Amino acid sequence: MTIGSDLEVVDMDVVLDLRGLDALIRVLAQDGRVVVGPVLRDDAITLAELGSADDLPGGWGVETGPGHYRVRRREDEAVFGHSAGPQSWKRFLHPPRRALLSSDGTGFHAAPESPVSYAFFGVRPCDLAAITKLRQVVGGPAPFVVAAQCTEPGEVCFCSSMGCGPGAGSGYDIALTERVDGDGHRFLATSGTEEGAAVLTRVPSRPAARHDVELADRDVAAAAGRMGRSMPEVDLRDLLAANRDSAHWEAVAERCLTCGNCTMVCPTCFCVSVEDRTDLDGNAERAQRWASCFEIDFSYLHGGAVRTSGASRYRQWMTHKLGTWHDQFGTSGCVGCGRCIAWCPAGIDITEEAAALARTGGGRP
Amino acid sequence: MPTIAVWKFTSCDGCQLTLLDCEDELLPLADQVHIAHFLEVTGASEPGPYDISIVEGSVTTPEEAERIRWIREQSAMLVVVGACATSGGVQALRNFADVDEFRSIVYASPEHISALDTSTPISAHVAVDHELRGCPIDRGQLLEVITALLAGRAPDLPDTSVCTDCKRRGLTCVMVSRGTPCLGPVTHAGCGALCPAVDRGCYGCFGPMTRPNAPALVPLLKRTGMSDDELELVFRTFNANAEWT
Amino acid sequence: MTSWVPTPCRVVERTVETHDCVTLTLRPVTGSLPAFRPGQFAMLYAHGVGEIPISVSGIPADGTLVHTVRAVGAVSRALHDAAPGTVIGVRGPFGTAWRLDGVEDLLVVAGGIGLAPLRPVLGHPSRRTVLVAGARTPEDLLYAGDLLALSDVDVVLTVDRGGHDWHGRVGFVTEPLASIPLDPERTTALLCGPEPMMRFCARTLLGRGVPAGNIQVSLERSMQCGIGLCGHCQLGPLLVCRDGPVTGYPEAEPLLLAKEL
Amino acid sequence: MTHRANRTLQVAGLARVEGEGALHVRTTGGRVDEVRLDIYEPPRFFEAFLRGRNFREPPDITARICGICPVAYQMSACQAIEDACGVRVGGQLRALRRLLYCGEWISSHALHVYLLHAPDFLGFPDGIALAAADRATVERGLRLKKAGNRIMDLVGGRAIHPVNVRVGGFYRVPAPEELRGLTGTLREALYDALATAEWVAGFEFPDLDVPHDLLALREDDGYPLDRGTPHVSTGIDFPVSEFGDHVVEHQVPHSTALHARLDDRVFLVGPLARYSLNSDRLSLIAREAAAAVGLGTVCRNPFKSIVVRAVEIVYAIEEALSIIDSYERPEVPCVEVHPRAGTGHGATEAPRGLLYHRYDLGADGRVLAADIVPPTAQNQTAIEDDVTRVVRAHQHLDDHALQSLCEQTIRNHDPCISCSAHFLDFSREGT
Ligand SMILES: Cc1cc2nc3c(=O)[nH]c(=O)nc-3n(C[C@H](O)[C@H](O)[C@H](O)COP(=O)(O)OP(=O)(O)OC[C@H]3O[C@@H](n4cnc5c(N)ncnc54)[C@H](O)[C@@H]3O)c2cc1C
Ligand code: SF4
Ligand code: SF4
Ligand code: SF4
Repeated sequence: MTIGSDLEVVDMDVVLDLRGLDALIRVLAQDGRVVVGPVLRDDAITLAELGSADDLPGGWGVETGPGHYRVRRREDEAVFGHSAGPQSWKRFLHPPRRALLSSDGTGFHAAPESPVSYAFFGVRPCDLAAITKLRQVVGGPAPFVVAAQCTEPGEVCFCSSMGCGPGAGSGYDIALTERVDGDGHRFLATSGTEEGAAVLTRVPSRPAARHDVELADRDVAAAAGRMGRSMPEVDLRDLLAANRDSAHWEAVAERCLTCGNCTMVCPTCFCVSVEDRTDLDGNAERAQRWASCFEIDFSYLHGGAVRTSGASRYRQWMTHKLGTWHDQFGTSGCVGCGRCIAWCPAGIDITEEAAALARTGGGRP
Repeated sequence: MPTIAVWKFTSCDGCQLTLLDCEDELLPLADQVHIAHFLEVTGASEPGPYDISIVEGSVTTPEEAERIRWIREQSAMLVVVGACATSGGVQALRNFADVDEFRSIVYASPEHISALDTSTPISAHVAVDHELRGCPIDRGQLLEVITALLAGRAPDLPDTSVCTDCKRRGLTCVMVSRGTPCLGPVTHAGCGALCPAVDRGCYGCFGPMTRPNAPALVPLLKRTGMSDDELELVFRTFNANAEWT
Repeated sequence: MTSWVPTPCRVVERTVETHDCVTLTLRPVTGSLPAFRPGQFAMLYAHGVGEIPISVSGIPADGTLVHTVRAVGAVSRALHDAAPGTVIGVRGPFGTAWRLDGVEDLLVVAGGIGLAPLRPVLGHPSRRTVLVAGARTPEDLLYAGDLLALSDVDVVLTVDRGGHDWHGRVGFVTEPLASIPLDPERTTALLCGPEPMMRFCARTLLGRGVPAGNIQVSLERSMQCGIGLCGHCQLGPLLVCRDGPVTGYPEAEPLLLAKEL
Repeated sequence: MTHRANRTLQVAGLARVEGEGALHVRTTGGRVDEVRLDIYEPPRFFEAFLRGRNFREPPDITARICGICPVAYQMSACQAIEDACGVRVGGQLRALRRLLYCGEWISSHALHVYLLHAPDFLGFPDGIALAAADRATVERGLRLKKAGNRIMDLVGGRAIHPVNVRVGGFYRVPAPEELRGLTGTLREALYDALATAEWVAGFEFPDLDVPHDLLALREDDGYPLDRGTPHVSTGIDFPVSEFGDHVVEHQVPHSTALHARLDDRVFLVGPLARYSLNSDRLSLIAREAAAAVGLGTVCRNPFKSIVVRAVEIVYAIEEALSIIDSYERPEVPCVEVHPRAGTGHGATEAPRGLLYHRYDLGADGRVLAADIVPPTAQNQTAIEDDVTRVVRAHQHLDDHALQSLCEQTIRNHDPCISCSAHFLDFSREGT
């Protein structure tokens, strides 16, 4: 499989209807991929294997806010008319638990690699950026990516101020832009790789007219102006480096539950802890599981944890996300998907906290 | 073979039963260890010392306070299991009430009932090596402690919120998506987020994690419709005696 | 994922150093490991118990690895107890090494087990080396006999608590640092020990005119992978397993001063 | 020495029972003077601290009375509170409750049959020793137990102290596919259960024919489990609400343990009572299994309770399969229950017998008073009576053998001493 990156841009836009969309899912599955996309489940739009376009959450939208998420009926039957949900593609690229190796005491054996090859269906631009950032750290085989450009940002979204949306940047094989209007329910499809182009030739479509492309561009451009939030326009890396000793961390700590929800829902948070397991026959297994810098033992050194206060743990998370990620990986760790805002039970808002730091200036020297 | 002893204090037997609920592992385990005392399973009882003692239940009588000291002396490793043993359990509700009155509610001749005024965790009496939380404990965690001790490694018992497990499981947060009050953000992990998995908010049966920020959770619980009375009750149930704040 | 899989190595020699420290010599069961440089570390895996970062405390030319381990918890205890013949898993080399290019006078300051990663830099015939090593008690001093035998090194030992038969210094390592003769401009100082110790020592040296850029420290954070994947070893902008453990003091100081970083 | 006329038997720590108890027997000149089942399980004051709690809490709180039969406590509590609030849970929600209860019966009975009771008949000190001699058999028992636990895990969210039970129903009701996932396991378990019945029927049973009145629930549509009307072997019936008028607890002079009498007579609850009053209500395979192992329509030998339990396992599996088969997901996971002032009663058949709960609620939904009568409390007089009969009939045995037989007699009733809401006794004769 080719890597879903900006290898070669093949300009061959087409328009699919729902039937075409369904065919696209089936073609991807026929080629042996597990197609994962949004579904309505447990009062939320989560990610699960798709069998057909019927599995998509047609007609469902969401209402989000700090510490708040509700699904709601839409007026149209749009399938991608919802912003980021409780799950991200991280679950598939970097599963919550993964076996690493086994040991019998004299030999060590790598755990088998997962044979699954994924097609991610309906990846929002923020998440597309997140996939790139995450894979930069954890590696692994590239998924086939069908992006869905964002025409409907939510209340907690701020991808445009992170430079990660609402248009799909690089990294997709196919990008879709959905539109429901008097002319029907349709998807403008653009291929980003040769493989994407080849797949598109196998589904029923009509060539895209200039009008289709213009409408899509307009919808996406309009979305940029409808983000519920934005990051302050300062150099975040400098801001956080300068605010290591800010009194503001204590103020956040009063509200922060140190529950770790923000890190778990974040599509780029990659930290893991290693667990050792032994059975009664003397065999041992090592596995990794999602960890969170909010866990008290996360920073454990012999004798005790380094970061015990809530303030230091919140500072670690936010500083890493927006600041030191640049030092470590040359880019921001945040894509502006807004999940940490919506799924923080306390509704702590990373953009608000950044703004508060920016207001107080550089903090104490 | 290492010797294991299982002891019961004031409790419901549920945590001991968890050991018998390890249906697949029970007999293989019995091949690897020597069960020296486990009254629920066998009348055979051998004198100490024991390599591992597993203690269920809280201390509620003078006799129990004595007995736990003896067990500690006899045991190289003391593992206390369950909310009763780690925080005093549901019976610690007496710690907030007048025990004489409790006695008279239940017994016609309360003067015969010799019980302490408090129900206290084992750690209030002797040093403990490992604590397994939960009412009841989790089967997987129990096996983890036993296999870890047999292998000489530190048991993996994460001291973190239920939320982390909830998220690893891929559950949708009931508090955020439905407004259901949930103690997950302050409750010690270990159950695997059982309650959110059945659309219920966590009710804290694993007790508080280290440094829980309950004061920050309280307004959220209120916002989701809990009354002050309910708030008081929810922290005062299975781990009433634990440090929630 | 192969980067997670250790190379099986056999303990070929086990030397008891102190009541809780041993030095293990390891040889790959088959093949060889890439060469380690002083200051780098390996992830050592004790079967069924776990894996921890341990520095190289000696780099023989025969393809073996030398590590000194202090038993403080389950994994270090298991490694400490590993008898000759035991198979241990090794991954590495990881992290940065002490920067020794162009070094004129070398000042090595170690606290406790911190001496282990510094031992490989001692005894280089072409440079003047001063070693200041501290420990809690005389019994805790690592390699004491070997150190005094090193001909090219001036050795200053100090302990927190002496005994009847201890005739050496008593006190913190900072004390001799304040007085030993040194030429600040020519001196390169390598520090390894508890964070407060490294801070105080660096302060003392800065006070004596040693340029901050000439001071290197070895940092310590929780590490579960050694390869920049687990995130536990973050210290501000650093991933200590990758950007450390050896770090220049100008870079490290603000990080060491921040509370709970 | 073994035939001496005056002797005192003292079993300080009764093994293979749930909770902690002791047995004290004194005979003089061949006459049995005293038999006392001492319960030294410390009191936990459940009824006291239930006062003032919210009416939604008793199912979770009272579950903690007993880790062996938490579902029984939850079911009796729900029923009593729903009764107080004028709600009756029916249809698929009731079926799910029954399914959950089947899980508990299977698991609890399998535990008792294989690990606690069978070793008595086969001369082993415990189930572990039995496994050393006959691993395959004990593995079969564990398989059965696991099948029961799987039902509780799935329907209840957890096998011990299920989290999914609430007043009015459940928090989440499973999808039919989820339940069907159990079918394979349960079909296999049915074979294991039939083999169990056959196995235990082959044991040797001491003669004992108890004359006690038998008390169990009885209902129209099946073997009693989650509801029914109290029915006595003397032919009388009474509504659950009159339980307290018939079953009266009192303190006996030599002990502080509460004993109960039914209309002032010694009585028995549990498998023997349930079976003898309801054998006509068994499902097809269970009825055949009972016939095949020679269990008549009435069984009054407590030693044979192990056979009855095996038959009840068969029943519970069959019932579980049939519930799963006709299951449809209810529209709502629970019916709404609004508190109101009043009193409610609930009785269900715990594995060990009838378990009664009564709650007085205030208009604001607070519990004003609670009364819980667990089966072991009801059986205590009958158990002591059984031991008296056994000692009288087996005076020729040496102390050791007699003691073992006494213990076995107690274990016939699978006494659950942890269900200690009521009873306690610290005073013991020191001989
Ligand atoms: C770069 C580096 C080099 C080191 N070199 C040496 C050496 O040469 N000799 C030596 O004896 N020790 C060395 N240590 C310290 C050694 O790694 C710890 O003592 C060890 O991890 C303790 O693990 P434990 O399981 O025995 O103890 P516990 O205290 O039970 O630790 C439990 C777990 O916490 C983590 N942890 C605890 N303490 C540390 C720590 N100090 N550093 C990293 N992770 C920790 C580990 O994952 C460990 O398994 C070094 C540490 C680092 C970071
Ligand atoms: S910011 Fe919110 S989600 Fe993150 S740890 Fe704090 S309370 Fe939890
Ligand atoms: S449901 Fe409860 S446990 Fe799960 S994430 Fe939400 S608050 Fe935490
Ligand atoms: S979610 Fe909370 S109440 Fe439920 S089982 Fe887990 S710890 Fe107990």
